[in-house]
Amino acid sequence: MRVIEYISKENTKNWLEKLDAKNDVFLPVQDLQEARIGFLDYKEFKKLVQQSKESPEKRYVINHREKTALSPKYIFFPETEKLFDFEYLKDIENPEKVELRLGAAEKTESSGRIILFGLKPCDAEGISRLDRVFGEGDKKDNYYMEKRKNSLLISIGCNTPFPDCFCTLVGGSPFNFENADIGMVEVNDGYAIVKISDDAKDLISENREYFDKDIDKTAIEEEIEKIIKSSAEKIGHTWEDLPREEISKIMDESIGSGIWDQITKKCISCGACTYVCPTCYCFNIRDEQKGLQGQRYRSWDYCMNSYYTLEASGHNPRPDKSLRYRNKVNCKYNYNIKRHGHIYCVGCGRCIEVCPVSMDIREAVKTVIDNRQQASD
Amino acid sequence: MKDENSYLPEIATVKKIIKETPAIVSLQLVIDDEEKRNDFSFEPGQVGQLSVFGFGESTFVINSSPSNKDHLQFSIMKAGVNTTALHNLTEGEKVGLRAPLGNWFPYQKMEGKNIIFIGGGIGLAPLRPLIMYMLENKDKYKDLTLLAAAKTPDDFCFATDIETWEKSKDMKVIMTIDTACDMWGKEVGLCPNVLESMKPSPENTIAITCGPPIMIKYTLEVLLKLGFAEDMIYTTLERRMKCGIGKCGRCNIGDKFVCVDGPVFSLKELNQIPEPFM
Amino acid sequence: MTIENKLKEKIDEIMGDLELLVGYSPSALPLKVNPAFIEKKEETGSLVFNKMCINNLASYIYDLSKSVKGTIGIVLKPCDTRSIIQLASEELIDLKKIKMIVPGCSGVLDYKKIQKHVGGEKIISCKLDGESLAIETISQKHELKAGDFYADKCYWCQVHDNPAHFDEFIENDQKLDIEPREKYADIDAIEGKSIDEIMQYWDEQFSNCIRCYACRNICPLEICRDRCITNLDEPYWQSQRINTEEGKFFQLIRVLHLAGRCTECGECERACPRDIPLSKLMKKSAQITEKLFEYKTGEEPDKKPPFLTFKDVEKNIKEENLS
Amino acid sequence: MSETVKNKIEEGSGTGPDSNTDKKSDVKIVAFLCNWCSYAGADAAGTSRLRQPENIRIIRLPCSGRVNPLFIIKAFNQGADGVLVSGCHPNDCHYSEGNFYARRRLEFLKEYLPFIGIDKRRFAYQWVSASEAQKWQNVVINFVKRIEDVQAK
Repeated sequence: MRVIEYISKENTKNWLEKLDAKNDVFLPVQDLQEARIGFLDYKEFKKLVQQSKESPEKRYVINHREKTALSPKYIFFPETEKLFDFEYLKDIENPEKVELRLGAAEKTESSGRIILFGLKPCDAEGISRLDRVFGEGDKKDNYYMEKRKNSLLISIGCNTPFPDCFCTLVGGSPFNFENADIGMVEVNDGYAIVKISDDAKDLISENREYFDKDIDKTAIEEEIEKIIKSSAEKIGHTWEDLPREEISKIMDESIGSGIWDQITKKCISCGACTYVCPTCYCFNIRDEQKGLQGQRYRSWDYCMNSYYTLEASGHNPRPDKSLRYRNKVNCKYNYNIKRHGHIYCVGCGRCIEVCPVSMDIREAVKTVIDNRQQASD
Repeated sequence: MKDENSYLPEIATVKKIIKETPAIVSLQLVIDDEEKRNDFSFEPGQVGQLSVFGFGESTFVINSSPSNKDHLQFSIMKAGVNTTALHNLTEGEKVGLRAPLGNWFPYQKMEGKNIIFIGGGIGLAPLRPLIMYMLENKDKYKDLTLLAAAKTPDDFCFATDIETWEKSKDMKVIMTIDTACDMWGKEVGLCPNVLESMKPSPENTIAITCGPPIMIKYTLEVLLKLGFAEDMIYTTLERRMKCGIGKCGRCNIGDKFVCVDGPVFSLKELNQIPEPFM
Repeated sequence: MTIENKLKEKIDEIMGDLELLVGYSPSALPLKVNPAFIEKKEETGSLVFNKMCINNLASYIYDLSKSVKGTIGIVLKPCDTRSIIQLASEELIDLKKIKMIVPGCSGVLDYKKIQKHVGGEKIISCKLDGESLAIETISQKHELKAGDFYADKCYWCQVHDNPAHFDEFIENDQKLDIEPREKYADIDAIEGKSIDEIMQYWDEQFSNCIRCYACRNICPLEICRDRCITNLDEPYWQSQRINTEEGKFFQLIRVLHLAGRCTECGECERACPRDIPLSKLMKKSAQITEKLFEYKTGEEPDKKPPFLTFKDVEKNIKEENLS
Repeated sequence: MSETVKNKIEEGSGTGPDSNTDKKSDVKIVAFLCNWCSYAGADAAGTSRLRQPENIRIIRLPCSGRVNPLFIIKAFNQGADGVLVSGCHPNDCHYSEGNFYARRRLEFLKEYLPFIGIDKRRFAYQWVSASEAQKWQNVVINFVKRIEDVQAK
């Protein structure tokens, strides 16, 4: 990996401070008291720190080592988002007549860009998956694209993968900066910058003072090689390799088999895994009205919900949790490969971590693969 | 139209309401915006999303003739919250409309062939624009047959249309009801059974069916038994939909979304999808 | 002989009478176990029973009792039996169909507490040796005392070696050995705050809610799951928005629907991916039903739950008079 | 309502212990009344021109047993400052036992509310029969006053 720039940790803070003046910077923040980690608007974070009664260092820290509990998708695809307002207008002179006015969601004229700092490579990958869903096809999703268009992703490689990490299985890597605008690796007491996209050049060129001038690039590069090697050793594998080329076919074949009943037995059909997933994009649309005014909004939805496919007629194509889970895994490891050319799982492991009954998507996929091999033996 | 908001409906006015059956009404709509109204065109089989603001949005097939520029017609069966709100509309009221969405019947590929339409209850709605198109262009198609089924004589949608079609020489019309009742001089029996007894020849014939899921299931079985090839059978499907543009995820059958890849599928296409569509 | 082996022995003995056995099996993840569903006698070897078995397997029993025809054997910690008894007292399940296999319990560890103790750092491995707990996170090794990390319910457990109801009880040589704590201490702590502070406390907690319904779906008593009022279009009881207000409102629906029913197994809080202290809400409701109706959930299968019955004169209710 | 009509109503209603006639408070109170006793009682209070504060919004239900505690929470959620439930006296229920069930649920809720940060005093349940117009007036006046006190704090 070729090192382009180097910035010390101390200077990173100043750099972010500077970036935040003109842009909206989001970064991973940990609440030490509650042990929760999440992406937060830097401005919001500073406010929290100010409000905190205890010393801020004790309660909140910027944290880029651990994965955030939620994936950062909500920055572009919020849990609840207004689509538009509507209003019925009554004519006092002529009460029979009711006019209707629709107000498109006002475009937020943000001066700067949205910058996500400290994104894991898998999360950047996740955002690139959402880009395909919302940006491909005849009709685009303006709400997502509007926010995404003006954004930059600053990704930091994972020196330490976790036991539930499996990005390498699904074709990623802890140092994959393909989807990032700026790619960084934590080395010594700072970050080596190994990728800069054209869009992000100004973030560095306008802030040259924070970047070290005299650096021994070869020494750092050697260091990075070592880090990459040790990281690769640590990554947990539950099985040797995922037959990525074939997985779609294997999944297809599994659909009629009873294997899914077995896999799903312990599942409680909740939405925890969906809502923490960086690539799940399903949503619900609802109207709500008070008096003559109302709003149409969308909110996250999850496919393990029995209401998800329930039609008004009472017909439900997926009434059973095993059918729903089958659809969920296939959506990631089959259908979206066909639709968008990629596995819609980036191996972040969040779903495994949050599952209260230890459902493990790796295990599910492995069971399907093993089942097929057994059948052919 | 690059920056067009795909979720923002056009406002349309209800011009006329027709009560089809006790549970089904047809709404004739006119788009308010003149430019959009004049530009509007659709293909038979395409759908639209109708909103009653404050209640929600649901998908219905456009069932007026594609050549009809006066209005767009949708038929709605009362089932949930939004359909009830649509039923409660009066003429002159406003609704939201996002259309046309989805794919359509490949009517060009059907030229020079016999067509048999099999529609049950409100399942006749998706067939109506196609039937009207084909009747308007009768010279391009060979024999047209319609098998219309309903629970009782009162449950036939588009009764006046069926009557007109019956009288015209361009299409053979067979009507059947599920169980016998007085004053009914036509067929009695479930749609698939009647179809089986009709023994239509699969020779150079395309079958198009739509109706409740259970009817589609058995009708497809009968058609295969009669020797129809999978690519000569078409059906339209429904799923719960929200966005209508392939984003919200819920209307998938395998890797296909009913809202963008459908609602019209040939049986061949459906059988290629690993997830069962029934 | 360890309790695990004794349990396996017992299960092997009775497995022939069972159509399905619900138990625990090991998980690949540190500090966790898997719920296991075993149909064949040969598969019982994979069962485990240890201090990581925090899951309440009664969560599955309602659905299983509908789908499985024969007898279902289920491994339950003594406290978990209460959920089964409560379901039976509401006539939601038939006790005759269920064989409660109850090993004595020496306490279970709450992995969330351990996780929080190590500062939210991911745990890579864990080893429990007697009372000493060795935890390795990505950055360091911790030597911890197991006694500090038992599940809340263990600290006021009364039934660990004497469950009131069971079909098979297996004596555990290792007894629960922890300093008991006051059950309602955390409730009192909240109630010590001013009313505005309490409101703010819950608002802060529920600002994290993502409405995933894990709390609802894991609850052994909430059998509504797929028919929940919160998802209905008609009546439109609750907005689908995901925010603090709605999260809190949903939780109050849960509290009210579980009032006089909740057996305080703590599964909702354990299942919550956002670590919202839900069991506090449930404990308060238990405290009130105990006080008002002298009713303890999950103890008497033949006694009617408090909200399904009434008395002409309620001696514990002091009605106020505004006139 | 035009000013003159309003004044007339105010003039016509003279009786009852209402000290705060001049001060108009804007607290909003939702009242769930049972159809058989309390609603009739409130109606009787109206027809006998017993003056009542305007802060109350009455919702009529068949029985106090119909009051799902969720109604009350929802009312608070939607911005009510206080919620009042009123039904027949115990043993007088039109459906014989509806209010007995209600009493248990409502008392539970009353005990629970402070735990989620809602002042106990914002909620009350009372038994008012069809003939107790005077009692209804007192209840309403006192409840409104109580809510105003809570609000003022």
